Amino acid sequence: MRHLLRYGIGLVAVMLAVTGARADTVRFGAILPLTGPGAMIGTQQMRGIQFAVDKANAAGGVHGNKIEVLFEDNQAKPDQSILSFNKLVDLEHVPMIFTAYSGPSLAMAPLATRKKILLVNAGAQADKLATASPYLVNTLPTIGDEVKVISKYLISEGKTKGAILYENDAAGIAGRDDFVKYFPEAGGTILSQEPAQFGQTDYRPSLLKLADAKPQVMLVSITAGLLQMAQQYKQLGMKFTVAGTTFFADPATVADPSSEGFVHTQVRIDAPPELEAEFKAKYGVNMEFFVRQYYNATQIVLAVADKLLSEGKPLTGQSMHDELFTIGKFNGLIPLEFKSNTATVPLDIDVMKGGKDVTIKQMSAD
Amino acid sequence: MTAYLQASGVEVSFGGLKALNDCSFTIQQGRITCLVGPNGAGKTTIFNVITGFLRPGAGSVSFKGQTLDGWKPQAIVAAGIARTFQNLRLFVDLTAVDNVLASLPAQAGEEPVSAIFRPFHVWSAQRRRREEALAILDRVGLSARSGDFVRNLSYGEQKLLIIARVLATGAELLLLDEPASGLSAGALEGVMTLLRRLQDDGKTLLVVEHNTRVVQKIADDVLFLHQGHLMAQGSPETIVNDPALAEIYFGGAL
Amino acid sequence: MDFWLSYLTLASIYVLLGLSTNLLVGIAGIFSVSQAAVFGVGAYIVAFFLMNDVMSFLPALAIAAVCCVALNIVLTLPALRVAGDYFVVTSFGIQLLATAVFTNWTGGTGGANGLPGIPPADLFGKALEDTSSETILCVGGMVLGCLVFWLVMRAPFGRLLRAIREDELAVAASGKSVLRAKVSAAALAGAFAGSAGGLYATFLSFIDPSSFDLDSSILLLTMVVVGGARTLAGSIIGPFLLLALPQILTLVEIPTTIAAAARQLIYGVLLIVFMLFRPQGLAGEKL
Amino acid sequence: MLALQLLCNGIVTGCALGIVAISFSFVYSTTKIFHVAHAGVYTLGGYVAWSLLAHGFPAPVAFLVAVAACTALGALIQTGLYARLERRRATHLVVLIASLGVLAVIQNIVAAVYTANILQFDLPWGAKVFTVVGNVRLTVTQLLTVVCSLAAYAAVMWFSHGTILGKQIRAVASNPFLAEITRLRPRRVHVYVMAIASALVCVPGVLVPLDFGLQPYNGITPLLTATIAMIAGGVGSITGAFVLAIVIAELQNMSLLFIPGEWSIGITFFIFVIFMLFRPTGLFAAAR
Repeated sequence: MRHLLRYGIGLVAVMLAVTGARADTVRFGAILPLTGPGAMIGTQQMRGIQFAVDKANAAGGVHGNKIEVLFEDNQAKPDQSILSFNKLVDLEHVPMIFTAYSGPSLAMAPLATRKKILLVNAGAQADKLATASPYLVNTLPTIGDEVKVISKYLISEGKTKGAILYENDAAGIAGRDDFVKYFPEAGGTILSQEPAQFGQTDYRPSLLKLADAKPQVMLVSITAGLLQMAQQYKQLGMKFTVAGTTFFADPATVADPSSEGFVHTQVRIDAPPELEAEFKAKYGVNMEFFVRQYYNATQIVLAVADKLLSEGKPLTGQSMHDELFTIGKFNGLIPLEFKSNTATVPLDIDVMKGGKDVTIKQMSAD
Repeated sequence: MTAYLQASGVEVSFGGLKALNDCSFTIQQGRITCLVGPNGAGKTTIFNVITGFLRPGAGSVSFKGQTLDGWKPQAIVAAGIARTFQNLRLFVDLTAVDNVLASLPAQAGEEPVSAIFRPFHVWSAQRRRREEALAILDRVGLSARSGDFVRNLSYGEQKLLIIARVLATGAELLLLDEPASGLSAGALEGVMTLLRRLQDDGKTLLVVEHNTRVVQKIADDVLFLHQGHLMAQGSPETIVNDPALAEIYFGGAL
Repeated sequence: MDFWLSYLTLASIYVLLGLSTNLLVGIAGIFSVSQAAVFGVGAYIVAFFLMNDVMSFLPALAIAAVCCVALNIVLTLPALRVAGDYFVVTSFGIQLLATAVFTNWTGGTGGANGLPGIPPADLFGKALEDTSSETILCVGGMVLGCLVFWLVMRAPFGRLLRAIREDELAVAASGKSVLRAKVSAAALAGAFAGSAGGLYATFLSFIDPSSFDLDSSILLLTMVVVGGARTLAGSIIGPFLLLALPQILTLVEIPTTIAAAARQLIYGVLLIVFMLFRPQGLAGEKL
Repeated sequence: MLALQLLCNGIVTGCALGIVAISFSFVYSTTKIFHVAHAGVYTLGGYVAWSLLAHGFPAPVAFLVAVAACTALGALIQTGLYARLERRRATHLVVLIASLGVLAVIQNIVAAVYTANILQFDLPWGAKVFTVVGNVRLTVTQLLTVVCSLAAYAAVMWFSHGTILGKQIRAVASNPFLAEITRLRPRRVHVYVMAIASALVCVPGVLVPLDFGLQPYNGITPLLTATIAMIAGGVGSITGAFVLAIVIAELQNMSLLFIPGEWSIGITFFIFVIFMLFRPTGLFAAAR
């Protein structure tokens, strides 16, 4: 018991010290996986947000206020997300939080509804996110929307026999389920489906088994290891079409000769070359898809905040939520519109040719 | 008449080595029997067989007419046979009295259900059992050290405690593995007196002992084991004075 | 306020898990890295009953606890049969197997997508909607768990377990069944883990396999090691400290890009340092 | 056709896994330490090689430096941690937890330095495809993996049966007490063992990522699978561990023909758990 007291008092003292607040800055939160298997994407997302905030601060902030984003690591786990959410909302009083990954976003959604905190997701695409909470907005379409589009496209190209390679996690399974639903709806049949473990990059057994069903097209629903998948597909001498969603836009994969002819939907998110150069100069890496997405989402949030502050309104989750839908249309890196909680964004059909993504068509989910 | 403890034709082999080879003997109730023989004769092995720690390859052991074949160690203790180990195996991080308490049979609260749901019953029962344990410590002359941790006891005290622990099981046949080895002359006297007293209290003792002087003093019967086989059985005098046995025992050094 | 309450609630749940791990690993000496799997089973069972409106919270929790008792006995049986290190691998295997089941049995567990929308716990017909009543429930659970642990360790059963940790052979020679004592300890550990699972599911209202994976098992182990093995105080200090560590680390200025890896790194360093210099943890006994 | 290609892939994966199993078994049978941090050594080897290649060093140099780095790390873990713990008479549990700590440290240092992204080796020759028997296609990397693994296996066999140090190590493994009194100095032998095992595990540590890319947290699954191979093959049996590793890899590959792929890892561990219940001493261990 003596131990309990001693360590307990010390702990409380330290934790109180942690939570000292700072004034006169506009503060938002971001709960991202910065460690663990999701860290790769989480780090990109964090950089996207930080890059946008740094630029905005350099330009004078929002309505003269400095902006600060408090990053919390949730390791892509729901329980850590809840703790982080409560910490940001309760101790730091942030009105808005960036989220990523379907599991954590879904876990936080009921809390967001209860506490009226705006959650902005620019990365996860699970279909359930569209309806999880009125306070959860998604700046990119769900996987369902993308899969619907690619299904239609594939059928229009005469590819009616499909197979699925999916990653055995929430995002991968969502893609599989959508394809199982929309591909037959568009007139195709699914011959076979195989999973791969998240984080594991040996796709050969799964590819071989899928190829054995002799499909015309294989939908790939994986988020990591695309390059390895492409190389193994090529090495095994496979010939059927490979199709995917925005996840495919991994620059290393696009640049690799083995991905020649892969086709995928692409959520349009362009970055001007000078912006890309600036990012590269700062971080030493390319401005990847998720960097752009979160850069874009941050610009939307800042636009909303700027509008509210210039009208002299308080920054709360409620006011930001309302203002977001009042403004409705945003012109960041891409034009997007909030008709529902999920932004309507044009989708491209891209084909990888000669190390580049070539847009061949533009389609919409509806 | 059925024998008190009877081993018949017991065989144990480790790899190719026969530790016990057609080993048969009986011991009688109320007596102190000493088990002697050179190193590797199988003395500890027969202890392990009797107490259920080793399954013999052949042969059987019976106690008061009842065979013990295939019994688990705890069942054999419950039947009335308990043992000590040559290297003591005391619970060194527990106190002396807790060592004794740990061996008292059938205690309330020795499984979680009663410990959780009947705590007051368990605690009052514990207080009574503690008295019992202290009485046992008193019997071996350790009552002054009941609250001390075992690692703080002297070797002689530890040897007494191990006897207290075997007494706590309530067994009537005690198998003691070298209870007197490594002791000073004074402590040796004490242990020998204690063993005699236990006999007077109605216990039967089977004792592994190397010291011939001790054997001559305490033993009623002596069993001489050699290469896993009973070579001779008799009174201490006949065994100790048998030159052939001495030759084996001391390897001709005498 | 809610942050402190949710911290307290989660810590209470982890204390129950710490007690479970401590009983099994620290006290019974069964090195299990699959406690998170048992925790998960408890959580999924309670979630299933509440989401399908089969029964109210308390009976569901009781059923979860009973199932986890049975499960933990089955899972630790190999430990009674194979030697220590082999069981470690078996235990790793059990944990990975459990993760595979949680992830792939879509019908029962919602698969990798998890189960969203688990209703809050209810007591005597009254739903505990807000954080503070959830906190009271979980802290109550923790206090009850600690009381049980304390009673058990004070009773002859506790002494028997200590004796077993020191010398199984001597315990057997004293006429006690080592097997029965270990199975009892495993059963109790299962009850703790199962109850913790039920509380966790209702508190978070969302569960998915990532909360019950190998990393979680290792985190539990770290909590026990840092807090201190084999004592009640250790099982309480460990979870409270390790759940606070990420918050405390925000005091230190490190580049955000490596902050996360740095935290995991600190867990590793903690394990090494404690094992080298203080294997009894902050408030425990020799491991 | 499918079966044949799966079979060949299984052999490739199995050979690499086999070397992990042999090296782990080497440590475990001699020191009795459940050296989980071995997964960290495995991970580090690949990253060191990648760094050197990225700086323009030729492949053989990169490989040798990686081996040297792993050897040093292994020896360091032994002298800096395990030997200290042993001097303090730490229990197995304590050593195991410390080893888990080392694994976490290595993985996260790697993650902090190289990020958690998948890194791909840029060696175009590695992806060149050969068509062997029938229609089976294997890359240069895969063929190299098999050749190197078999060479490593042969080297270990020769080392442990044909050299004095190898025999000493086997003596320490079979009876450390006896080895101590015959002045074999088990402590020094333990350092050698850790160094050699670490050098050995660097071989698959470099070759496997050549094919599948590098990830900081990816060492633990191969290690666990390898320990299963070691136990099933009988601890201390080099051939047993190697053969069982191939069997397990085949099992995981071929099981796809019969069961849905999401269960293949689960099945491996399920079979293992059952196996441990009924034959805990391993397939190749002598019956007692």
